[in-house]
Parts: sequence; C-alpha cells; structure tokens
Amino acid sequence: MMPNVRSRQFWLPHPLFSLFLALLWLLMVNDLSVAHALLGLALGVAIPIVTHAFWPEEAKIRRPLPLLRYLGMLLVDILRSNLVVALRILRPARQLRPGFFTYPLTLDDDFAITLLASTISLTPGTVSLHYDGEANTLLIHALHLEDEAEAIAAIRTRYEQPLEEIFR
Amino acid sequence: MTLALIILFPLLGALLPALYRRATCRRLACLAALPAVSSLLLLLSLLPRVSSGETIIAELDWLPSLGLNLALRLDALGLLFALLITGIGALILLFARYYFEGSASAARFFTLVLSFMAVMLGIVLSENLLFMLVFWELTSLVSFLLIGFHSDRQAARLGARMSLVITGGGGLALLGGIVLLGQAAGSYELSVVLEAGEQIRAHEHYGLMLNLILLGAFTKSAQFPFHLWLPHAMTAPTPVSAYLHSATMVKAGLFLLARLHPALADTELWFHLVTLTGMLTLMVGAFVAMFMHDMKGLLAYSTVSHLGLIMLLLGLGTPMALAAALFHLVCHALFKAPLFMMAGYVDRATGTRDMRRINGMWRFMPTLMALSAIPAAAMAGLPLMSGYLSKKMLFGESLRVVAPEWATLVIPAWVTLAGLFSVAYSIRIFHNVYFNGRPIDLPVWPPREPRKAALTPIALLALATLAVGIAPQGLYATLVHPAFEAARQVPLPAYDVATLGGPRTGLMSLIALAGGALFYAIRGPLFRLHARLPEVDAKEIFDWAMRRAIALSQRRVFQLENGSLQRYLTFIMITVVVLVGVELLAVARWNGGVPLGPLDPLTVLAAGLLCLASIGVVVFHHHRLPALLLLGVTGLFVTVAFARFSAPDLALTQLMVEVMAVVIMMLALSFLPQQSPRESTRPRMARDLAIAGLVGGGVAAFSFAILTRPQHTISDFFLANSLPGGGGTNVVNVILVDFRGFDTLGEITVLGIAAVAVFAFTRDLHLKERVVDTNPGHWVAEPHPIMLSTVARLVLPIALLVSAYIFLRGHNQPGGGFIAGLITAVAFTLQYMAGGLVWAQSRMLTAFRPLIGAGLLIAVATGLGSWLFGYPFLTSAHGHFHLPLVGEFELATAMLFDLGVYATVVGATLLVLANLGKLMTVAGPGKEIG
Amino acid sequence: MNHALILPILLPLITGASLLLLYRLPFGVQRLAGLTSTLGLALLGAWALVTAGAGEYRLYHAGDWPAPYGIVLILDRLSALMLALTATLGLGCLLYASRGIDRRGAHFHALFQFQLAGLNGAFLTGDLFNLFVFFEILLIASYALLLHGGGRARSRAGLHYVIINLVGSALFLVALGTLYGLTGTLNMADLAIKVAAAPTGDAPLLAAANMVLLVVFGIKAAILPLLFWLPRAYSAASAPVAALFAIMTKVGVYAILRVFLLVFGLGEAPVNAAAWQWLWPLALATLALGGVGVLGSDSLRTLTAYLVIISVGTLLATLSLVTPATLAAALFYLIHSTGMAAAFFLLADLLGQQRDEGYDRFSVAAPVGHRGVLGSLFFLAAIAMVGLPPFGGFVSKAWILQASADEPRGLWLWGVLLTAALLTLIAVSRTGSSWFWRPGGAGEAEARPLDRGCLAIVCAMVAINGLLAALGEPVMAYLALTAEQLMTPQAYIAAMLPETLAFAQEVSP
Amino acid sequence: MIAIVIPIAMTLFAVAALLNLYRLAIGPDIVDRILALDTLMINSIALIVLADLRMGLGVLFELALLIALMGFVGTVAMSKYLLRGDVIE
Amino acid sequence: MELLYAMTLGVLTTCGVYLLLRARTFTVILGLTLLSHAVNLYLFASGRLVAGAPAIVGLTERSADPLPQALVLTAIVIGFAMTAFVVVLALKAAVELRNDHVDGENPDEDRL
Amino acid sequence: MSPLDMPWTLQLVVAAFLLVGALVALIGSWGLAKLPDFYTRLHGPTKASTLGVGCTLIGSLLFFSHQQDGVSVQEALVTIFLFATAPVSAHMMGKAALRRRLGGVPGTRNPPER
Ligand code: NA
Ligand code: NA
Repeated sequence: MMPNVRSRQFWLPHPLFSLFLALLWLLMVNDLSVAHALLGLALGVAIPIVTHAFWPEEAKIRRPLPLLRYLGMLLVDILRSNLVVALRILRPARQLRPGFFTYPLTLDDDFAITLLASTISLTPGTVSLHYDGEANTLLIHALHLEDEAEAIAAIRTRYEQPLEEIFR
Repeated sequence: MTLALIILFPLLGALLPALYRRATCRRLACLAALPAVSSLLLLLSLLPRVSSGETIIAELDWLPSLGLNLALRLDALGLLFALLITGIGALILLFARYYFEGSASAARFFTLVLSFMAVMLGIVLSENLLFMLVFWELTSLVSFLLIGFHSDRQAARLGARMSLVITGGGGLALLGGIVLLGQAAGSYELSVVLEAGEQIRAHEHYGLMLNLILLGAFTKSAQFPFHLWLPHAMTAPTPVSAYLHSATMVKAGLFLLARLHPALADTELWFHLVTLTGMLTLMVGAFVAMFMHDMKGLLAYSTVSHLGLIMLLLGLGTPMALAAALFHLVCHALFKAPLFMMAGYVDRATGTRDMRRINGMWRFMPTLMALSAIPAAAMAGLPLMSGYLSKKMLFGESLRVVAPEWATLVIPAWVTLAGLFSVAYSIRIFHNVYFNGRPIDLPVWPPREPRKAALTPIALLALATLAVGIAPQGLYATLVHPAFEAARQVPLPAYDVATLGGPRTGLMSLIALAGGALFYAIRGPLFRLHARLPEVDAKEIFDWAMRRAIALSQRRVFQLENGSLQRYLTFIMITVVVLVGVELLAVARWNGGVPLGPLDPLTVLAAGLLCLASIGVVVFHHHRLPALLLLGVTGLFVTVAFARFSAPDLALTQLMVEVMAVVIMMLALSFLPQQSPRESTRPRMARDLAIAGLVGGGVAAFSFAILTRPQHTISDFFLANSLPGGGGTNVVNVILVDFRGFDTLGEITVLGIAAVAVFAFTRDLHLKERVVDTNPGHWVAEPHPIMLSTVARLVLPIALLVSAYIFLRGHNQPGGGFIAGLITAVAFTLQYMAGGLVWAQSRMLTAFRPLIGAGLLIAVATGLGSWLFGYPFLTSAHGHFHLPLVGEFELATAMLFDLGVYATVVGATLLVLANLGKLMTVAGPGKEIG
Repeated sequence: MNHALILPILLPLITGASLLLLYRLPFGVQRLAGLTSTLGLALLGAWALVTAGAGEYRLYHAGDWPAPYGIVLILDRLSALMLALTATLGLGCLLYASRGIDRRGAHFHALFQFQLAGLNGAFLTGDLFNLFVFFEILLIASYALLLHGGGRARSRAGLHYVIINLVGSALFLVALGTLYGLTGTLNMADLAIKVAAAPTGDAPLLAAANMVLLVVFGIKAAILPLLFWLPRAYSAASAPVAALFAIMTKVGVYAILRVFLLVFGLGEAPVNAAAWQWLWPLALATLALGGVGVLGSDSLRTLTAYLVIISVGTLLATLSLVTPATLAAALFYLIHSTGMAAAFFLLADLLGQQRDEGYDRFSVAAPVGHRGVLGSLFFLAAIAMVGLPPFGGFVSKAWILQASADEPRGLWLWGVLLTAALLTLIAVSRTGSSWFWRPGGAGEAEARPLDRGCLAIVCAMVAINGLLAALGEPVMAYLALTAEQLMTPQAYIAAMLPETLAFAQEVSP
Repeated sequence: MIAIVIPIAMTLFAVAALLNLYRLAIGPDIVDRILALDTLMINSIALIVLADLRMGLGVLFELALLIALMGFVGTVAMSKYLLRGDVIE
Repeated sequence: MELLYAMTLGVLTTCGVYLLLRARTFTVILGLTLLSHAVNLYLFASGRLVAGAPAIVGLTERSADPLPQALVLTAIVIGFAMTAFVVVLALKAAVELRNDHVDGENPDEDRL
Repeated sequence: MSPLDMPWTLQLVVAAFLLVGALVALIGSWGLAKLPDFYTRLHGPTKASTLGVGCTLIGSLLFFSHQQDGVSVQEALVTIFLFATAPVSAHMMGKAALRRRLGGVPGTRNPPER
C-alpha cells in the first residue's frame, strides 16, 4: 500500500498540493516570516506523506482557470438560489410542487461527480440525494419541480458541461 | 532457658514423627516419647525449687509495644499442670503406640499430640497473659485437627468444627477480657497482674472483663451451656479423648481461673457466675452421663460434670475451696485418663462403644477389668480412693459457704445429688461393660484382651490413682499445696487431706453412695422414662443453628446485596442527600453577598434551551437515538456556556469531546436495542425523581452559594507567571502543560489506558448476532457513497493542517495538543466512515497502541529532560532563538510535552473507534486492530 | 537533586508506556519488564520506608513550582508505608499472574504497571486535584484489569463497578469545586489553612464538601451503604487482580486519613468532626455486614470479598476513634488485612484450579487435589485471616482492642469485631472441613498438576504475615510514629509551606 | 452601527436556533431531528462568531471552525448509522 | 446570572441522576454524560462567572480564573476516556449477557 | 480598538453582511420548521443556513481584518468548509431518509419506489 520510502512518490506525492498547504499555513498563522514559511513547507511535505495513502490518485484537474470561472458562477448561483428558495419558503406551502427526478450523468470521474452533486445541492431548489454507480445517475429532489426535462437540461448545460471541460 | 526448653522439646519433637513418616508405630512412639519425657524430667528437676515456693521467670522481648513478651513462669501451680500434661502425655503416647498399631496415620497423630503438648505447656507456663493467649488459641486449633482426625467421618468433621467454633469463640472473648485486664492492671505480666487485684476489681470494666474471661474459661472447660462440644469431640481417637478432653485441655479454663484468682476472684459477681455455672454444669453433666449408652459419651459427660464440680469449687470463695479444686483436678485427670483408655481398648476389641451391646467383658478381658476397677471406683468416690477424698473436700467446702443465704442450703444439697449421679454412672460404666449378662451382636468377635504390655499406661495410672487414695498427703504436700499457695499468692496453713471432713460430709458421702447404687439398681424403668424424653442432639442443634445462621445471613445479605445496580446507586444517592443535607441545614445565608451579574436575554434563552434539552433527554430516553441527539444538544450548549464565560479552551475541548462521545455512543447503539422498554412504575419514577431532585437542588444551592461568595484564589500567581515563567500567554494551556503538567500527564495516561482497555476487552468479543437487523441491501444503502469519500479525503490534509495550527498556537491562544489531537483523530475517523475500516486501517502510517505508548513516553521524556539540568521532573524551559535566515522564533519544552499529549490523544481516540468499528466488520477474534 | 521520590510513579508509567510502544515484544520479555519494574518499586518502597522513617517530610516539586501553585509530591511515613505495601503486594500478584494468567487477555503487564503508577501517585501527591487524577488512573486501570480474562461475570460485575465509580468521580469533582470555590486553592496543606481560617458562614458548606468526600472515599473504601459493588467485582476478577484489589479499598482509607486529618483537621472547631461521627456507626455497620456476609458467602472468593469488607469496617471503625493509638493499631491491621485478603484470593484460585467443577463454589462438592499441601496451607492462611495466633492478625486484633479499650465507644467496636471474627471462624472452618476433610469422589486420585510457583507465592504471603507478627516490634514502632505524624498536621503544613509555619501554629487545634 | 447590528443579528440567529430546536423536538422522523441538529450547529457557528465580534477579542474562531467540522462529522455519522445500521464498517 | 446558572446546573443534575437510576445501560450512560456536564459546569463555576475575559495574558484588563478552566479541561478529558470505556463495556456486557439491563439479568424488571 | 475606529463604509458593509446573513439563516430555519416533508425541509438549511453563516463569517472577516492587521483567513476557511460539506451532509441525510422509506408530501412528483 505504502510507496517505497526512497521514492519521490513517498516524499512528494503532490508537489502542488504541498505548496498549497504551505500557502494556506502562512495565511492561517497570518505571519509571513521565514520561520513560518519553513514550517509551512515542512507541513506541506509531512501531511501528504501521512495522507497520501488515503488519496492515491493524482488530481485530474487539467485546467484550473475554467475551474475558477466555474466557482465564480457557482457563487452567483448560490446567491440566486437562496433568493429563490427564500421566496418559496415564505410563500404558503401548498403552492409547492416538490418532486424527484433522475439525472443521467455523463461525467465519470468521482471528483467531478462529487463537484456536480455539490453544485446541484447548493443551487436553486435542488438537492442531490443518491448517486447510482451502475446506471451513473443522480437522484435529485427539487423543491419546486415544474418540468423534469427542463431541469435536467439546465443542469446539463449550466454545470455538467463546464465540469466536463475542466476534467477532460 | 530451661523453661523454654520444656516447651521447645515437644514443639521441635513434633517434627520428628513428621520426618520419619514411614517408621513403624513403635519407633514413632519412641521418637515422640523422647521429647515428652525430656520435658517431664526437666520439670521434675525443678520440682524441689518450685515446691519450696520459688517462682522461676524467664523473659524475652517480643512485642513490648503490645505488652506481649515471650515471658515464661514456673511456679507450683504451673508445675502441677505441667506435670500432668507431660506425665499423662507420656503415658498417652505409650497408649497410642498400641492404639495406632498398623495405622497409616500414626505419624500425623504423634506430631499433633506433641504439638498439643507444647502449646498446652505454653498455657500453663506463660508469665505474660497475651503470650498465654497465643497458646490458648493454639490449643483450640490443634484440638480441632485432633478431633477431626478421622476426617472422613462426618461426625468427626462436625465435632471438630463445633469445638473450634465454641472454644475459638471463647478464645476471642478471652482476648477481649485479657486486654481489659491488662489495661486495668497496667501490664500483662502475671507478676504485676496478680498483685493488682484491688485495682482490677475496682476498675470500671471489671464486670465486662470478668464476663469475657469467664466466657473463655467456660467454653474451654466445657461449662454449661458451652459443654456441648465436648461429647462430640469424642469422635477423636481415644488417646486424644483421654489426653485433651479429660486430662489437659479442658482443664485450661480451670487453670486460668485458678491462675487469675487473686486478680479477679472473691467478688459477688465472681461467686454468682462461677458457682452457678459450675453447679449447672455439674448437674447437667452428671444427669446426662447417667443415660448415655456410648462409653465415651458417658465419660465425656462425666468429665463435664467433674469440670463443673471444679468450677463450683473455684467459685465458692471459701478458704480451702481452691485447694480442693486443684486436688480434685489432679485426681480427675488420674482416674479419667485410664477410663478413656479402657474405653479405647474395649472399643477396639469389640468394634463398638454401645454399652447395651457390650456386656460381660470380664470373661474376655479380666486384666483390663481389674485395672479399670480402680479408676471407676475413684470416679464413684468410693472410700480409700482419690475421688473419695476430693469429694469429701467438696462436700466440706460446700458446707462452709456462709453467704449468700440461699447457697448455704442449696449448694450442699446440690453437690450431694450430683455425687449420687456420679456414683450411679460410675457403677454403670463398670458394671455394664464387664457384667450385665452376655455381649449382644458385637461387630468384632471374639473380643480379645490387648497384650499385657499395652496395658502398661492404664496400669500406671491406676497405680497412681490408688497411691493418691492411699497416701493423699504426698500428692497434696508436694504439689497441690504449693500450687494452692502459688494460686492464692499468699502462704497458707497446711491441710491434712487424710483426716479432713466431719460427720456431715460423711453423711453426704453416704447418701451419695447409697443413692447412687439405688439409682443404678432401678435404672431399667428410669431408662425407659428417659427414652420418652425428647432427644436433644447437640450436634444436630449446632448443625441446624449453623445452617440457619448461614441461610439467614445469605438472605439478609442478598436482600441487601442483590446485584441490582439501581439499588446501589439509589443507596449512594440517598447517602449523599442525607449526609450533605444534614450539613447544609446549618447554612445561614445562601447568598454570599457578591452582587449578582446582569441577565441578558440570550443567555436566559441558552440556559432555558439547555434545561429543555436535558429534560428532553429524560422524556425521550426510551427512544434512544432521539435522546442521543438531545444529549448532543446539551453538549453543544455546555460548549456555548464555556464560550460565554470566557473559557475558549474549554469550549473547544467540550465540543470535540461531545461529538466524539456521541459518535462512539452511536457506534455502540447499533448493537443495542433502539428502544428502552417502559418498565418503571409511577411510584418508582416519582421516587427516583425525588432523589434526583434533591441531589440537583443540592448542587444548585451549592453552586449558588459559591458563586455569590467573594473569591480568594491562588490564580493570580498563574496569571503573573504564565508569560515570564511558562513562556505562554494562554494561561490555561500553560497551567496544563507547565504549572500542573503532572495532572495532564495523568490525564493522558487515563486516556491511553482507557483505549488500551477497550482494545483488550473487545479483542476476543464475538458478535454472533446483531441486535438490530438493518438490511443493508436497500437500493440506496451502498457502504461508501462517492460524495462522502471524496470530500472526506479532501478534508483530511486540511484538517491536519488545522490541527498543526491549533497545536502550535495553543501555548499562546486557545488550542493545544489535546484539541489538535482530537481534530486529527476526527479527520481520520471521517476516513473510517467514508472508506470503511479495512480500507482506512490499511492506510494508517502506524498502529495506535505504539502511538499511545510513544505519546506517553514523549511527555515523560520531556519531563525527564529537566533532570539533566538539575531541575525536578517537568520543569519547563523556553526561550527565543535566533537562526540566520530563519529569524527570531520561540521554543518551549512545553511544546514537546504537548506533542506527547497530541500523540496519545490521536492514538487513544482512534484505537477506541477502530475497535468499536471492528466489532461489526472484521468480526474475527484474534484479528487485532491498532 | 534527588529524584527518587517521583520514581514510584514514573517507573511503572515508563514501563507501561514502553510495553505499549513495543507491543510486539515477545511475551516473556514483557513479563520480565513488568516484574523488573515491580521489583524496582519494591526497592523504592524500602527506600521510602527508610527515608520517611527518619521523620522528615520529603518533598518533590513537579515542574519546580512552589506549593501551593505547583503539584508537590510529599513523602511521609504513611505514604512510605503505602508505597512499600503496594509494591510488595504488586510483586506477589504479578509473580502469581506470571504463572499463566497474564496471557489470558491483552496487555496485562502494561495495565498492571499503570495500576501501580496510579496507586503510587495517589499515595504521594500533596494536591487534592492531582489525587483525583491519580484516582482516575488507578480506577481506569483497575476497570481494565478487572475485565482481564473476559467472561460474563466479569462484564456484569465490571459494569457495576465502573458505573458506581464514575458516580464517585463525579462527586469527587463536586467536592473539589466546592473546596476550590470557597478557598481558592488545591494544595492539601494550603487547603487546611484556608479551611481553618474560612469565615463562619462558609463552615457548613465546607462541612458538606467534607461529607461529599466521605461518600467518595467511602465508595472506594467500601463502607456501608456504598459497598455493594465490591463482593461481585472482587469475586469476578481473576485471582491476581482481585489480590491486587485488596489494596484498592485501602486507597479510600488512605484518602480519608489524609483529607480528614489534614485538610479538615485544623482549627478550633475542625470541620472533620461531623464526618468522623458519621464514619463511626457506618464503619461498625460495615463490619457487621461483613461478618454476616462472610457467613452467607457461596464461594471462597465471595467470602474473601466479604473479608475485605470486614477489614474495611474494622479499619475505619478503629480509625474513627482518632487517637494516636487507634491510628497506629489500624495501620497495622491495614498491613495485615491487605496481605491476607490478597493471599486468600490467590489461594482461592489455587484451590479452584484443583477442582474438576465448581471452581471455588461451596455448593459444589468436587474434591480438591493435593489435599495435604493445600489443606495445610488453607489451615494456616485461615488462622492468619481469622486473627488467631501466631499470625499478624492476632497481633493487630490485640492492638486494636488495646487501643480502643480506653475509648468510651471502644467496647462497641469490641463487640462487633469479635463477633465478626467468630463468624469468620465459622465460615472458614466449614469451608476447610468440607473441602479438605470430606472424602472425595472418584476424582480424588487423579489430582491436577499443582503449580509450585503459585503455591510458593501464596506460602510466602502467609509466611510474611507470620513474620509480621514475629518481627512486629519495629513495625509497631514505625506505625506509632506514623500515627503521631498524622495527628500533627502542622508539621506537614510547615514542611509543605514553610512560610506559613507561624500561621499554622496559630490555628493549631 | 455594528454595535447595534450585532445584537439584532444574534437575536435573529437565536430565533433560528429556536426554530431548529422546535424541529428537533417534534421530528417526526429521526432524519428530521438530525437535520435540525445539523442546522442548529451551523447557526451556533454564527452565534459564536457574533459573540466574538461583540467582545472584539477574536478568540472564538477556532471554535467556529471546529463546530463546522464536528457538525459535519456528526451529521455524517448519524446519517450513516441510519443508512447502514452502523457508522464504521 | 448566578441564580440562572445554578438553576440550570440543578436541572442538569436532576436529569442526570434520574437517568442514572434507570435500568438500561444506555440510559445510564446518558445520565452519566448529563451528570458529567453538570459537574464540569459546577467545577467551572468555582472560578466564578466572568464574561468576555479569557485568561490570555494581555488580552483584557482582568481575566477569568484560569485554574478551574484547566481543572475542568482535565476533567472533560478524563470524562471522555471514561465514557468511551463505559460505552464499550456496556456494549460488551449487552452482547455477552444477551440483554442490556444494567444487571444483565431479569431483563423485564425495574429493580429496587 | 473599538468598532468606532472603523471607517463608516466598512461598518456599513460589515453590518449589511451580518444582517443579511442573519436574515437568510432565519429564513432557512423557518423553512426547516415550516416545510411539509423531510425532502423539502432539506433545502432550507443546505442553502440558507450555509449562506447565512457564510455572510456572517465574511462580515467578521472584514471586521477582524481591519482590527488586526493582515487578512483573517480562518473565517474564509470556515466558510469554504461549510460550503464544501453542506451538500455532503444533505446527500447523506437524504439517503438516510430514502433508506427509511420516508415519503414526500402528497403531491410530490415521481416519488421514489419504497
Ligand atoms: Na453393657
Ligand atoms: Na492539554
């Protein structure tokens, strides 16, 4: 399970990730001294060694820039979704038309699927409830489901396709 | 030294038979006789000195603080008894040589008898009363072993236990009495005690003291109603009966009272207790002996009766009563031992001891008959016999009693009647055995007389009896009178035994003789009458009483200790309520006067919710999962309370701990029923609520009282020294790792042990069936949802980074090793949940137990580090360091200590969780996780 | 800097932790490590006796912080006595366990060392909260050891034991909170001064805290009505563990002594008076219950457990007369009863192993192998236990009687004590005669192998009890001085807080 | 301005917490209760942060972070328990 | 404030003790946990109630008493260890004795 | 250091964040209390509370970033963490509800087979 102690795989499985951790450390301690930079780097090396076995696959993010764009869009959608959901909540409950629908996925990367499912849960009126690995579908509950096909199409174009690009 | 040798000879000699277990009985007897005779000779060599009134004392310190010294004393009283013990003992050994011929257990017998001889000598030769008590108890113990010699017989076991319980119990009482006596006299040395009679009798505890001592003496000397053990001791081999239960051990009580006579006697209480007990014993023994069909039983009861007689004499308080008592004591030993021997021979020759079957033995054992005629006559008190003299002395003394009034008439009449009985049973044992028709249905046929040599001990004792009867003055002058003087502690006029008595005593003797003979003559109807009386079997009574007592104890104890935790907890709570409540009643002012802090609505709300949540736990406790959720809520609000009142470290810790605890409980809950049955009745609930309410009210009152009282605390020291002395600004953390680091070391030790304990006792736990059936085959229930596992993996490194952050800042800001450790543990726990136990376990860098061990060792090693610099354990050091390039940074040994805390916490938490998870998953005993 | 004083805690702690770290070590090595460490503790115990015997208090400032701020260990005669007793007992139990019982569960040796560390810590610390921490260490280790070997009876008894002790711990914290809230300190010497100087309005609260502590220590020491966890817990534990537990009740007694005589013992109207008053009847009742329980026991281990209860009752009743003489006598009894209870638990196992069925139960009439040897041993052990001469029990009983004779209440103690002894005598004589004398069935011939090592250990423990009587004088002298030391808390305070010496003398009783 | 807003915000969050507790109490299903508890945890993060803001000390953020972490872990554990009948398998 | 705090403690304690006296291990553990909350808060209160002043040097003018906080921290950790232990033990007992009554027997009874 | 030292614009922004956050969270919790079935109730917290707390945290971030020099990153961390985990929590709870065969409110479209 563990890679050889002599190998780079052992000492620096995710160099970028190590750097990220060091950066995060500096932010967290809020101190840009050399001491903390060294400490941050040390942690950046040490933590992946400990956790590498739990996360053996290399990250498959091919294009970081679209990811950032995606996240920005997500933020906007979250704000929008909150507004929508707030209104739905404040209106009388009998006006709700809740419903379930199954969303057929085209993504096949675990991380990407997770990202999509999270997105769905964070955005307007939908929560992803169950991922069926065999059929590669997501079971989604919508707070207000007018048209199933429309909902599926919206998710496809707005979220899944950008994600496909990022993880292709 | 000589005195010690007298005891040591038989004591060490007891080892000889044990060493030569395989030797023949004869050789064993010789080996055994050697020390006995040596002691006897030593005693005889001292006889002239002692008879002339000298008291030899030898002393060696043992436990002077206790007043218990190895002090020996030989005066005439002791000598009298010591001679009896060694002399008769030697003869008993001789007798046993024939009695045990061909028996495999002879060696054991000789060892025990010699041990007994030694401890019995110890009683009579002790100068120190506590030392005497040591021997006293030892005689009970050795006697227990001797009575139970034939341990395969139930009667023997019961008899042995009975004697041990009664005499041992008496010994305990005696211990009490002697301690009181020693306190009253100021010493346990007899030479002091015997001089302090006035002081002792005036002591406030004299009555209790006397009662306790008499209890000891009465039980040992088989006085009514403690006599019951003696007849049942007859299950012992006959040499034992002859030795212990007629000649020596049963005389220990009499010896003790004679010994302590100057210290205790001559009070009204003494007179009443001793005399009345003696009278009762005398009569009961004599009466029962009459009707015994068992030879040894008859002899035993007759012994009881004689012991009562001597006791009576000891109680009388007339000038010469003590002399009479001692004289009779010797006579009794001399005639009772041979009678027991006779019973032994007849028993062996016929195979039974039932006098209804043993008849006409004169035909078969003429020599034995001739020899036993003498002691039998002495027991009956026929003229010219030793018993005659002692009986006349008894009658004489009974007539001299002047006070109290009732006694002047009752006692003479009483002793005459007892004398009558004793004549009757003496005739009976002789006549019934040797005459009275033909033997009936004997198990051994034909009875054979023992070899002539075997009769030597009887012959010698019979001879002695005869000698005393014929020339009593010899015995009296050389032994009894000096002993009498030694016992009374004053020189006394001599007493001519041969010529004593007057017409009235003669008349009393005559009545006894004639009456006894008459009584025996009409025994047939009397026996039939007696047979109709309800049979009282002491053994059964004892056994029944014991069973009863045990059953009763069992019931009583198990009514209390019934294995119900609920009851025990109720007891504890009630105890708290009562003990504390009584004190709290005295509280004058609950409000200590410090002005109350202002209330704000949010706090009121939080407090209200905390209360509601905890009440919710109670209300919902039948539904376990909801109750668990509510418990989580209470924990959350406790966290909020800590945060509210300036304890961020506590809030952090409480939160982590709470969630971990809830997770652990939930793990456990998956094996338990999901509902608790409603089993409490309403009154029961009301009762428990009342108890709980009282405890809760107490806690509330307590805390209100404290909160409103002004505070004086040592904490200013910590606030002032935290930075300069401990190198940290977070005072709580500095206390934890520095000021009171020792506590923290203990705390992580507890955590580590708890985890290892969980590992240890779940290691071989089999979960054959789960209590809940959860059908995981549902379409939605895959074990490791992708979303969860993906996010969990993301969380892990970040959480570790956070935990490093929390760890490092802990010394200055809220945080520290414990919280960091829990964060790490939680992050890994998430991996268990997301990926499963096997998956996650195989990815751990280390096992958990060594992590715990390492953590503890790091903490300890940090503490030990200060030794190198000459400081005590856990002394901290900290400093600012400067490295080129790196710049200024701070290091404290406390950090290293905290690292130990961190490692222990991680290891312990994960060990518990993994092993709980293991129960369901790997489910293979022997498969160790962590 | 002499660090020997902290070693009784650190040595077993390090050994235990190392055994965890190196958990893959061969079992023999683990065993050896445990034995070596315990032997070391015995030597330290001897050192402590010698050191404390000189009469000086010896202090160890953990972290180099002065009292009352830091945690200070303090060695006086009583602590030294308890250390030595624990180590000796521990060594005996561990040797016995090393004959095979230690293999029946995981980490026996590590847990055993932790247990010893907890005990020693409790005996050494001069800080009340630290005492709580060491209580928890010794408790958690004892929970684990109690469960060693597994089985239903242990689970059930263990559960009760654990829950009751958790309640006890909660109460301990309540008492600590009260004391700290009212006095603002935790060091026992400092507490003593602050308690004595507390405003009168606080006195009932302090007395109430004292009562809570009485309950806490009463649970540990097992006094009525807090003792019911004991019989099943002790009789369920494996033999060496039960034997070690003989010292556990004494920890409660130790704590009672420390707290009542020191923390609440100063001042003109000491707070402890009420607690002593409660303790007296409760202890007597405990003693009586123990006597009845001994008679009603259904197995040798239960019987021994009740003997432990008797010993606690005797000890506390004697102690609660609070004179130097009774204290000393009680301490002697403590030594005797601890050793003999342990020996009896081991003996019960030794006998139980010899029986085909029923183990140590009385109701089963299975024959015992090796009757001669075991019977003799039982006989001697029973004599020692009942308190018959020539063993330590006799001396201690005589001493207790002597010491309490002058007290007006002493005779009550006499009555109950002697009756309990009689009941014990009845019970053990029944047991002995039915096990060793009653003719056995067919199984009598084929005795199981008798572990000579185990036998030797039990013999040694009984022999030590004999030696306690034979060579009792120096022990008694030591204990008399111990009692004197306990009765003069001012000296303790002066040693702990030299600067407050003058104040301590001012408020001396 | 902030000084005025903080108590208002706190009150709003407190009302939210009360609503959570209401759901926690009435259920009806255990999942509802878990959801309520999860929401309560999240709301209490805000309360903690606001309290810290009010004190102006900045010592409670770690608490907020940990509540978030522990709330997540707790919710996952409980859901997993309902889903599978155990938590770690 | 103090009265409110004290009363809250009282309620917590009452609930804890009541649950402690029930017949099922799980319930007893719930009770123990509540009780330990109460006790920790009690011990905490021995340093009095101070708002907005954590014991961090230099943060505020006066600060809360740090010592009880350290004590409570230790108590919480020990309590955690004990809870974990007793939970697993209760589980073991329930599995071995085939019911989760505190006495492992008479499973349908509330015993005195 | 008191809030008064802050420029009023920043104060305004912080206050707005705090108020909006609280309102959003309240609505979310209101939804939790009011909505008719579990699945609909799941929506409120997943979005509203997350955002509500997020806003509060950002307000706090701004506040403390001004009070203490440098960016206070912890709040951001909490926010990100919440946003990352809330969907997973909802996912898990939703699965649990499905597993427990909870039905939707009457009128729910395509209710999952039980
Ligand atoms: Na006859
Ligand atoms: Na810590």
